[in-house]
Amino acid sequence: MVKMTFVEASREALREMMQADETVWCVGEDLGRGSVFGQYLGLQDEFGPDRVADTPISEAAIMGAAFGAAMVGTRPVVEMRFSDFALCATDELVNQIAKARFMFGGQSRAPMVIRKPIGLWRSSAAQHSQSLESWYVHIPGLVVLCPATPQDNYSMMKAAIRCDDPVVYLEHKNIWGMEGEVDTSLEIELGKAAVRRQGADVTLVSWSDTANLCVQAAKTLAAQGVDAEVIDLRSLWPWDKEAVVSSVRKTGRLVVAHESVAVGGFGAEVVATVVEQAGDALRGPVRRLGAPRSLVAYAPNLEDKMRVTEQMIVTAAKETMGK
Amino acid sequence: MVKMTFVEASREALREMMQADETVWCVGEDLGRGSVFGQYLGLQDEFGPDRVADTPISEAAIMGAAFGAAMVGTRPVVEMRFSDFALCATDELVNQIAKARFMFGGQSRAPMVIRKPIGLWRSSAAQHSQSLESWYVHIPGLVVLCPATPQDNYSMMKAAIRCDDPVVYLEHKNIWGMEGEVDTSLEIELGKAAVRRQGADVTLVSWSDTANLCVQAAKTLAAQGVDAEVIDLRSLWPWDKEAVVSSVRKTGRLVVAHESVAVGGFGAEVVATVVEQAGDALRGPVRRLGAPRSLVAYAPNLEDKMRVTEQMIVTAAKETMGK
Amino acid sequence: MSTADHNTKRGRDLLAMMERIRAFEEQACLAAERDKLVLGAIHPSIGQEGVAAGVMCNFNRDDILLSTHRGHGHTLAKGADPLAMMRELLGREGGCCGGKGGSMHIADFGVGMLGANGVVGANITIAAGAAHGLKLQGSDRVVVDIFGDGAINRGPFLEGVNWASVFDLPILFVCEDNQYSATTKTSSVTGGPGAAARAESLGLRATTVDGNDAEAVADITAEITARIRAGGGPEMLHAITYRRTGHTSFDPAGYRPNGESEHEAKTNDPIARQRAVLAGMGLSTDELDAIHAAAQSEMVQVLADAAATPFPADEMALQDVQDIGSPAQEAY
Amino acid sequence: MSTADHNTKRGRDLLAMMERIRAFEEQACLAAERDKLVLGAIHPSIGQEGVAAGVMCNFNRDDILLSTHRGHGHTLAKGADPLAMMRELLGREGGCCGGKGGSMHIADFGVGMLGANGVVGANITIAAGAAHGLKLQGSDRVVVDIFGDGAINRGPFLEGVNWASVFDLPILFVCEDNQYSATTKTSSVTGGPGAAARAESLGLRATTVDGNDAEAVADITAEITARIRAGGGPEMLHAITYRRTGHTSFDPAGYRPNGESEHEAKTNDPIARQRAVLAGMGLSTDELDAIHAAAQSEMVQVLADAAATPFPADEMALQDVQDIGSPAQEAY
Ligand SMILES: Cc1ncc(C[n+]2csc(CCOP(=O)(O)OP(=O)(O)O)c2C)c(N)n1
Ligand SMILES: Cc1ncc(C[n+]2csc(CCOP(=O)(O)OP(=O)(O)O)c2C)c(N)n1
Ligand SMILES: [Mg+2]
Ligand SMILES: [Mg+2]
Repeated sequence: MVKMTFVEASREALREMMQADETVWCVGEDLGRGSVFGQYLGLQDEFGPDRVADTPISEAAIMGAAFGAAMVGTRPVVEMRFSDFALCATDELVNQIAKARFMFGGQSRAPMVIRKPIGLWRSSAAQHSQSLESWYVHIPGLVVLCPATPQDNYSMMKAAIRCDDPVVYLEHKNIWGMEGEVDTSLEIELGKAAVRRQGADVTLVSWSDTANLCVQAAKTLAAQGVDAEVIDLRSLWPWDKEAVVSSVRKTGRLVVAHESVAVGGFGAEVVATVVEQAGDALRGPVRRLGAPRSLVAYAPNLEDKMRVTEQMIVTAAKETMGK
Repeated sequence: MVKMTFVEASREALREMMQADETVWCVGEDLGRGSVFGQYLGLQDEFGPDRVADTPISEAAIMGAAFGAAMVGTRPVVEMRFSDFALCATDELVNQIAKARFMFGGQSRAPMVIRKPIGLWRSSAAQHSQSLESWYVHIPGLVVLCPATPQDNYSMMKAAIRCDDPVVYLEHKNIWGMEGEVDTSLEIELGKAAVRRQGADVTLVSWSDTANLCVQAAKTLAAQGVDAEVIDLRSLWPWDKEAVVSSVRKTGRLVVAHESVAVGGFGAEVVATVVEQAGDALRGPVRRLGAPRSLVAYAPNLEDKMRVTEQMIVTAAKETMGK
Repeated sequence: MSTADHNTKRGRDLLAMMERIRAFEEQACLAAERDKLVLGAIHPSIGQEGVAAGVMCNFNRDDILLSTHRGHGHTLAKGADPLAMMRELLGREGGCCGGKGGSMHIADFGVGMLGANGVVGANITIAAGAAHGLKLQGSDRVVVDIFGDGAINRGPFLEGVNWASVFDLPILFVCEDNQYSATTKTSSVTGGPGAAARAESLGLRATTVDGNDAEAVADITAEITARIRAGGGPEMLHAITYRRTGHTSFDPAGYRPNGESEHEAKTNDPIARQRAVLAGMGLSTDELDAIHAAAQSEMVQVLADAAATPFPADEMALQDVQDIGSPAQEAY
Repeated sequence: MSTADHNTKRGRDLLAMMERIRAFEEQACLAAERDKLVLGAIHPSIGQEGVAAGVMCNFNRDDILLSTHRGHGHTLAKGADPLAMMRELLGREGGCCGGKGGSMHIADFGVGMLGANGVVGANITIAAGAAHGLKLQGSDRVVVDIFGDGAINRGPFLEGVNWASVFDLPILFVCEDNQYSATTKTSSVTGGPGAAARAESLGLRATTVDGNDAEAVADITAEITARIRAGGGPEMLHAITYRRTGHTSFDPAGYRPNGESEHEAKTNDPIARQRAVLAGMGLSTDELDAIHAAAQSEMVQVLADAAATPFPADEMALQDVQDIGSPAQEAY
């Protein structure tokens, strides 16, 4: 067990993968200086500027070129800086990378990890705060990961780099400094959820930093006599329907919470799937929490109106129990 | 009442709006020749090349420039040719157009209609067949419309051009030739669903061409003794929750069907909302139909595997009734 | 007014504007670092004021400006109210965007400033479109679009400049070349000779100018805008300057050669250079100092006033999203 | 082999390749129009074969090609099997993409052809990346990327060419300029002098050639690829030709000046010109006709064989999506 922050965890995983496999390389803006959040600090010194490549401000080319390089046998780790800027490379990701293997009848692979830091980060405003995980889950061909702890960021980054599919890797900007114990020998199978807390009364399903909020909420709920089970999906595609459905079959109650906009969010998919596969097991109303269909403002009090809070999760959980 | 095809309906509506309001103009590739499906045939002759502007192959600039022109007081109708190509202009649509009004504290408006023909069209393959309506519904600031009949394409195009919000206007490529009677005096309030058939046993919710399929399925169901209500949402944002919820309160049964990929599709939002708002009224399992999370192939038999069929809707409706 | 008087007046105005921009940004940096009142990032243009002042003095209030994340100077020089701007940086009520945009999204439609932009290069197509709209309307207004040297490596540069070229639009593109893109020396990621050559290859006339020489910037921009106003079509101005601060106010910029910034500050400060020009025209040190002092006291007061303003009302979080469809989370 | 023999052999090969491309596309058009066997769109390159043959004869099987929606010729000239290609156009089993891509997405990784593309210009960044990957691997293979004149107005042109320039990559960009973009005369929507000037502004050496002179294309490409293989960095070839058909096989192309295409066919056909070259080298009409006849009979047979092939197995609809996560709709 090693103590690491969230940002150190994926950096260390990346470093080890680069040491183990010389086809792995990183590409993006300002990587030589560690990128915006220090995710690459020291790597250019260690691996040189070819394998930690500083690029022009050309998101479309970063994405497209990494794809071309993946098709000839390298394994790029692509840095998009803020997930918002990745929208400048949507054709490349969605029409090209996600589709090539199928469209070319299986001739190609695109083993790439595409890192897009997501989420609310104090006063970053509307163009630097989005979480669009539900978009990528809707695109066949893509794997979508949302780690929420240092351990998961370590183990999932390794699994993502090993994966032969293109992986959209969504780290939350607000938890770079989060500390935790990391077992560097732990392997995580992509698509398996983490049960962050066992409980009998209500199932809280979440991912990314909101999963951490759910763990907090579960503690508060416990103090109020409600025994919540917290499922951190961590992988949204593939996602662990079995874990969610079997938990709901046990508890009979469901709250889904995420930071992204509620309307059209992945929470709807979770609710719809549970209703389809275990609708008979539900013993109370279902609750879904997400941001209003509004934009993230700069002013801190307005920004806060977009946040799902611990209190909202607690209240929703109690409502499912008729409390 | 005038007989019109689907493509004639929106073209006629556009022509009338251009006659009535000289700030309305059209911008896109090959518009002078009517664009890919004849949506603009004759308009450049009538209104000249300034108001029906032929552009370079520059989707990002088409979208971005139209936005700039909208901010100084014109009302552009933007043609993206195939919705797939619109992905080349995602930053412009999602980070700029959708966000400007809020981000600038209400100083700006972006009255634009962004036309993106969607859907399966024989052997167009993976890069010319997508339907990503659920993406746009998830983006605050955007209106999302999916007309399915000539009447709706006529009346909704007019309403869209009048609307001061940016409107993502999704016409289905497979029904350009669909004929229907059009009442040119009929105004449609955006956000109101059309009840295409009244019924007591099961509610079929859909939009775009799949709504037409539901109407067919309802006929087949009627012959088999099942009285289906067909709701064509036509507008996905805002969407007519009231119409759906009150129908489900009446029938107690719900099938949602759409052509786009089921996982993360807007069908999930409809199911989740119904469960949240009228879960107590459900008297049978809920069914959701959409494409597998796979890609659209060129070979016709493989393409067909991505289609929701009338038979699938009929079967799903009967399953909700335990038949 | 004689030509000499005219020149002196313009020179004085240029200095005053540069001093005001400098003072505004110094106060903004203090607000960020000392007072912790600015919660988001700010990107100072200290040392680049010659471009803002020299370019913008050739545009009218009803002309259109689009700018970047580093846009305080351009915005002030377009005539925006510094108090409304400072309130915006502090996320307050009465900010020019109601506190919803912050520094990176400053806009003041009242003075024709249609927005800074948080996405590098995104303003280029939008600005071309604003010019397109003006042309469709038969307007005689023109557009100026300012972007950084890093932006010329993004696709929208090509698409937007080509668009302006093809539609022959009334727009001046200004590449404000401060030689850095965040932590990267821009020349290391830029193929070919740069902004002017690229614009020329797209059919534009392009001019390069010393951006720290406010007089030269003002002169050349006057010539160019005269051509554009006369229907001569789009042009490019490549103004070379230097980013004296880090990328943001918090960036120590340790990636730069030692002493580079200090050397620039000492030898190539646009304000010092303009003071020398005005001294040459006969202005006294006292007169020049008075311009400085006025700017300082204006902006100290601006920060004090901004800091005394409340945050916006909570309801604003759901306002100005769109006309139809409620933004409220009402799923349950 | 003497130089003269060598020249004759290459000239013959160029003609044979052009005849095969022409015959393949004529059969493909028949399959589309007469037989209704091609269900999607096809974009013929009839009249442009000089570019495909002249460029591609300088690349090896293990070099990399990326191409466009109008890529049959490039793909054949890279060495792909015409039967697998025709099956692909018909959406059949054994098509080079298993019938899943169709004409617009033809790829044959076995001969280094990494894909046509349905999105104009999208191949440019991808091709730059393939060259980047090769360079990282220390490979001596090179990349050729072919795109149309319309593609130079898309952002990825700037980003991809700049990328190749900055990273000094082993890639030849070929702008195959057939003067039209769908129904639009490309010059009417293109600012400045065009592809070569744009590439030069991004730091590339650029060369313009008559694309209907297969010998000239082959000569100049040989020089360029020698430089690229020697580590000289990326270059641009601007090959001017003419699109004789409509945009797709179904497009009557009524937007063109009357007689333009017919005039080109009569005076500027790359095959007729190459026949004349070879006649000048001493080949008889019979020899030349035999090359034509061989190509014709090869491709008639190819179409017959392709048409006799079954559609892919239905299960393929859910194959090759990704390694993890089931694509099946199993929501209920
Ligand atoms: C599309 C995009 N990519 C990356 C960024 C992050 N970013 C913000 S400013 C900046 C540097 C911009 O350099 P330049 O255009 O020269 O402007 P300057 O900051 O020097 O004024 C970068 C990379 C962004 N905002 N948008
Ligand atoms: C991004 C994008 N925009 C529009 C289209 C539609 N389209 C297909 S081919 C074409 C014309 C392309 O012209 P050019 O690049 O000159 O190639 P050519 O067809 O002449 O070979 C257009 C506009 C597309 N496929 N992709
Ligand atoms: Mg810069
Ligand atoms: Mg062309």
